Amino acid sequence: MSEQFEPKIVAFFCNWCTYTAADLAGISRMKYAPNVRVVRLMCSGRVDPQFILAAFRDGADGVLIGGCHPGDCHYQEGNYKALRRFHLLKPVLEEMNIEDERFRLEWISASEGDKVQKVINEMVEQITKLGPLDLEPISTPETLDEMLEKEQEIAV
Amino acid sequence: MISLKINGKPIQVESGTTILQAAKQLGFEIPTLCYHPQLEPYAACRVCTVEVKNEKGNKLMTSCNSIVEDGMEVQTDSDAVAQARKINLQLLMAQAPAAEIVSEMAANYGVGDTAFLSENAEEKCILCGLCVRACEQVAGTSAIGFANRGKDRVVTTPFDVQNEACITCGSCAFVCPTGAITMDDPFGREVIHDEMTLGPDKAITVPFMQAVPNAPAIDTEACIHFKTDACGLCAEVCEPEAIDYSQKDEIEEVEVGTILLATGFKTFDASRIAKYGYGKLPNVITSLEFEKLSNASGPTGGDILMQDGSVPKSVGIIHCVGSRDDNYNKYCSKVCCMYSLKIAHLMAEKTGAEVYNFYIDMRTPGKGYEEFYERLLEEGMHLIRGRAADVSDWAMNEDEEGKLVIRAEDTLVGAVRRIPVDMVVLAVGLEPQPDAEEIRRKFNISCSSDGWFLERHPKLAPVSTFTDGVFLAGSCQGPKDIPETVAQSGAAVAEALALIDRGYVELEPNTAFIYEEECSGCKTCIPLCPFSAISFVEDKNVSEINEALCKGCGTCVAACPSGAAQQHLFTDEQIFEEIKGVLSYV
Amino acid sequence: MPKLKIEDLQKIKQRVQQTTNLREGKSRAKITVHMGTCGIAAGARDIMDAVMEIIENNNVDDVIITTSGCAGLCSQEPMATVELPGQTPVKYIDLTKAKIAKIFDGHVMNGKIVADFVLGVGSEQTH
Amino acid sequence: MEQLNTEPTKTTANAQKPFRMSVLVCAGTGCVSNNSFKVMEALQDEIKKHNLEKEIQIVGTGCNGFCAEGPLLVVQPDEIFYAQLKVKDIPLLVEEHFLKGRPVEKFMYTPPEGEVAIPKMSDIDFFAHQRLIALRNRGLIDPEKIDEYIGRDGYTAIAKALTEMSPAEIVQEIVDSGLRGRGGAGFPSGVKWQLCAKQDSDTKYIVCNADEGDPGAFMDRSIIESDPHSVIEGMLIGAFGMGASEGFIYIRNEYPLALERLHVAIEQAEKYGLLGENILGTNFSFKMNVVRGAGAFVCGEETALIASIEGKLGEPRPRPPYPVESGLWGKPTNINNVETWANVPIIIDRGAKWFASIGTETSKGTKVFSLVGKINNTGLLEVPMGITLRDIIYKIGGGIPNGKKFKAIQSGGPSGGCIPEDQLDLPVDYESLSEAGSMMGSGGMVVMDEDTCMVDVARYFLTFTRDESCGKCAPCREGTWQMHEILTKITEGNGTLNDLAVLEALAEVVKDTSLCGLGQTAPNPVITTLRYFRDEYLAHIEKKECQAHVCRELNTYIIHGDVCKTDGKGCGVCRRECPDKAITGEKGKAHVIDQQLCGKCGVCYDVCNFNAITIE
Repeated sequence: MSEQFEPKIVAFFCNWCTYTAADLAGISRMKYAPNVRVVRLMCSGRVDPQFILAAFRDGADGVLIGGCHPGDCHYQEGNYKALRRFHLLKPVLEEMNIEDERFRLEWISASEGDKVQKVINEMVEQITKLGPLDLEPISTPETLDEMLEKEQEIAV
Repeated sequence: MISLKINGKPIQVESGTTILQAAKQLGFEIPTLCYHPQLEPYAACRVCTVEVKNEKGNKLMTSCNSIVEDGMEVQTDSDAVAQARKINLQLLMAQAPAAEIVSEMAANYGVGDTAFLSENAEEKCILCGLCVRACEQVAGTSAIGFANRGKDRVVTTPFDVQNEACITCGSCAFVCPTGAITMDDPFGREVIHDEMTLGPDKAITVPFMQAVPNAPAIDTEACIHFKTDACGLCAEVCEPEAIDYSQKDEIEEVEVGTILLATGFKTFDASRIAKYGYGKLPNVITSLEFEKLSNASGPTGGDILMQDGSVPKSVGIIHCVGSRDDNYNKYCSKVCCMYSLKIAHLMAEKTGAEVYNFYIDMRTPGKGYEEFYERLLEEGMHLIRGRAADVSDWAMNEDEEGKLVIRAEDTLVGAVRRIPVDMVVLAVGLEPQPDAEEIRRKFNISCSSDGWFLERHPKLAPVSTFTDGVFLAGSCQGPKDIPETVAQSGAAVAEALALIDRGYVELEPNTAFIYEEECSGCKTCIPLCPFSAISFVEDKNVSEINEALCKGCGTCVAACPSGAAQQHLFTDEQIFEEIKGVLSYV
Repeated sequence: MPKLKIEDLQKIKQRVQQTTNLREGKSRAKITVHMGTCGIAAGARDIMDAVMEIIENNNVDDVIITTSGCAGLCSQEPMATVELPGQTPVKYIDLTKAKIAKIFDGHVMNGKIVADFVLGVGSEQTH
Repeated sequence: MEQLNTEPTKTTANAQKPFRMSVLVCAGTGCVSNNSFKVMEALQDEIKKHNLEKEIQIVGTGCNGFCAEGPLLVVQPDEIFYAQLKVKDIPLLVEEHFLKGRPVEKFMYTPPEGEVAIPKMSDIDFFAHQRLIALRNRGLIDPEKIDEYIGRDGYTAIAKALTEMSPAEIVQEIVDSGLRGRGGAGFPSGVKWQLCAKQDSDTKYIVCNADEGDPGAFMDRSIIESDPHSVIEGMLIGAFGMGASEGFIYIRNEYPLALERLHVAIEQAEKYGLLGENILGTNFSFKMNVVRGAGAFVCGEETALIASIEGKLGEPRPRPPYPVESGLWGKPTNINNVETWANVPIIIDRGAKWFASIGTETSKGTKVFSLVGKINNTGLLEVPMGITLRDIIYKIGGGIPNGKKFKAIQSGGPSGGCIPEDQLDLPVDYESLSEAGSMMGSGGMVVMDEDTCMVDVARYFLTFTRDESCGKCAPCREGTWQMHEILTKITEGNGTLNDLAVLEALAEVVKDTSLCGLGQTAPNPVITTLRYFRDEYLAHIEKKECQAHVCRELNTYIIHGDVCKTDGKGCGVCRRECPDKAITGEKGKAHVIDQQLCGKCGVCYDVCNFNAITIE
């Protein structure tokens, strides 16, 4: 790698709090690392675990979810669901030895522009240290018949 | 009906009426001292004695308690009555020389000074028993009573010890004709109706002249009836019988389309800054209390008076109390400078006192504000640029004796100055209401870091909030003065009317929906929806989303195992593609 | 204690009648036993007890017994005078328990003077 | 209190053997304070010594009346009256009279001027002119034995009332009797009973006013001490007549002996079923309570008494409503004095016509008086209404001691007036006494002789009413105090004619505008002394002189040199005793008083036994 390693981070920001905070950071001319690519969703509850896996699969070095503080959610409980899914997903990622720092969930309210800046810079710095995420190439997905054949060999 | 003659004039009255009441109906004035229409007659002072002729012959009787009888002939001013009244008044004057009401009453009976010996020149109490009866019959607590006999008779509490039964309602002080009972509370308990506190002076008041609705209301905290179930005088005297003690606060549920939050602000609690001495030093008041003083319908009728009732000769006004201060509120409360100038002007105009303003930056941001400031400078107002350090009553030399001394560093002169003044007005800043947090959660809107309600967008939607249909107006959204508040209120109302007038509600474009054929009826999504927009169709054994209720958060979509549930504008495919897209560039 | 009926009042009055009469001086007869020193020596004391006993036995409540000094005739002691209201007192002499009993029911109860024990009738002149 | 047996007893073994002699010893408070209890003990011992205890009965009765001669006893049936007995006299008395039947002349009563002792009680002047109705049982029964009261026809009146008379008849009987309140005002009791009977209320109360606050009055005390049951029976009759079911006896706490005997009487009456549930087997029930007064004179006034029983501050309240309409706890309450109640049983027994035959046209029956002051026969007497004051003082009272001249008699306690010599032929009844400016009052009569200063008497009574005023209404609270100050000024010689005018005006106003009886009658002593003894006031003011030499500041003490030198031989006793060292002189020589130094304390006058010192 000729120049310095630049990690790619996918961030899922909820429209009402974290996305607005990011906007506020922008308005307030706060500098934070460009590595983050933001996907706006209506609520952190919309973040499907598959999106996280898809992001890592498609080359993301880190994933960040940003939601409203508990109790602040525009839809009342969306962030609580996100928190549950986050804790359920963590062990799965560890199975795939994806380091802990690469996947974070942060509560950022609309006025915490500075927090967006802090979290992003911190995450980028940590992941840069960790280096790129190299997942072994997964074999192409077996067709149904190949799976059945394998089953028989074991059974015999 | 009973018929009798008073001073020769015939009159017919109900049976059971007293001679005093009958005389009053005829307009004959009979002096009384121990009588009060709301209390049982006690007939102790004997000043209301009249001469009554009936079949038993002439007799002197007290009119306050004697019931009229048929054929009675009453003389309210015969010479026997006059003589009796003169001697009795002289006796009372001898007993209580300091009771002006007695000497005045004696004067208009041609009695100069008393022919009798008096022992204690300061004595005011004439033992009329009004206070004892008021305490028993009105306040219902009987905390005080008579003790001892003859000349040693006194009004006191049992064993002369402070009586816990006393609820400091002040009825005794209120009804005492000679001012022998005053209302100070040596035990530091809250005195409900102390004259000089700026609290309400009665349990039933119109809060202030311009109150809407402009009708008296009962303050159940202060009203004796709610404490001891006694009194009830207001109901007694209210002719239209409009008073109903059983009314309770009612909670009404109102279905509305839009809500406009205008919950206003609270002034900064000046006692939090100990060194300004608010609540400890006399004559240190907040700007709001100054407003009450200068208000014509306030306790002092508009005169600016100090606690001892005299007019201040010099006044210090301290700006930014609790604002632009790292220990309290960082923000500037925007309005204090202008109202402090108004106070300074009013103070100078009403009392002619020397006025000193302690400011950091004189902020006169409105139309005509700067010109007003210029005018005040010409009127000779003293301006000291420097935040006031403290206010104390510690005098370093004679002319500071008995005064409040404001210590401040005058940054223009570059020296610390000590200004002795009679009265200090603290220009307290504005703060969100203490219950802002609770209101915010109830209406599902968010707050800025310093607690003011957060508008949807500072420029694009300043009067609406993240929740559709909830709008903001006034200083609950941030400190502002009256012109700005009025303007903003107009805007907020316009927004609300626009929504109402439209007649329809724009739904969120990004609501969720379910592909019936994909849905396996596993019902995972149903409990997830806080707005209960998802219902289960029994016969089709599938879930269904009511688009009008769905707010479009997408939580159900993320949870749907079979991907049957999707969200307009945020379908899974779209997001997967978006993820690929964001990762495609370097 | 049984609650009184109206008739009981009368019974109680009966019972204390003797004391009341004694105190009010109301009586049917008055017996005076002469108890001078010689009288006592001659046995006036026993006569007094005898009379008391007779009164008790006959349940008589309106006869008064008093004592008085020596009547002067020591030789005839013990002596007693019986006096009915409105009649002259009669002196009896040389009394014994039996004699006094006879005198009691003869003179006191039936108003007949028992002649054979009588000394004289009337009382001495006092100054 | 031995077990009371009610069954008629034949002469069973333990039965009470009939006594032959009753020794009735006066055990009223007066004599008790003269240790008559010790006299009784001595009697008991002596009788035991001569083992006469089975024949002779020692009885402690209530007040016999002749207090001046206490401790005293009456021997019945011979009716011999012994007076001023000492414990050491008893052995001789018992042996001589009780044993040997020879009355002892030495201990008998000899009237002041007379020399010859009077053995028989009924021959003594003090008793002869009296007529006992309210005091019918005094000295004849042991107050602590109900049987003796029944023995003298006790409780026959209530029996008659309960069985033969209707309540209305009872009330009518009292009306016809003309009985008037003995408490002082003389309100016709019958009318009061009718008013109370008329009220229809399920609860009514009967009250006996035994507060008797007048100083020098002890009629009610003696009645309760000698014959408590007469009061109880009177109240029972009243209660039945008026339809009351509960009664209160409000008695002064300062009467311990009367209180104790009252409790004993009530207990015995309750045991006999004469109090409590269905009395004498009828369906009439009556509960009796005793309430002790806390010593306030004002609580003798009806409404103050009611307030006191209710536990409130003893202060009167305006009338109407009168207590018969709304008294104790708002219920109809009939209040009568002890003596009034004591008269009731005998009126029912003997009938109204008999009672109305006694006394004058408007004041029926008798009145008990306590005769005190400068009088020989101090004591308690009951006389028919209409008797003249002169008879009371001279015939019954035995005249003025030490040959002094009569000056005035004060009737009606502190609220009464002083009546001079020339009014003595006044018949004693309600109307004539009030015309004379005094009042019947409860019956206290204080006799004053020439050594009494009338201004000082007025001042003394004002001190009393001033301290006893409840302080509620201004004229009485302040008026009595101011009148007392003026009178003190006069007695100290600083009075002016203006003071006198102010005093008179004030007295009239206090009398006319005070709320209750206390204030209305407090000025009476001043008004009557001014009316009859105005010259004494003027002497005090103008000549700065007090004829009776009572007001010390006005006295000048002078030593007559010759008498001091010759008789007293200049003994110098006065010189030593004089606190102001105002007397100079050597032994054997005449002494002189320096008028400037003399503090007018009067010690020298008292100590000089050669009466060399006189008061000008």
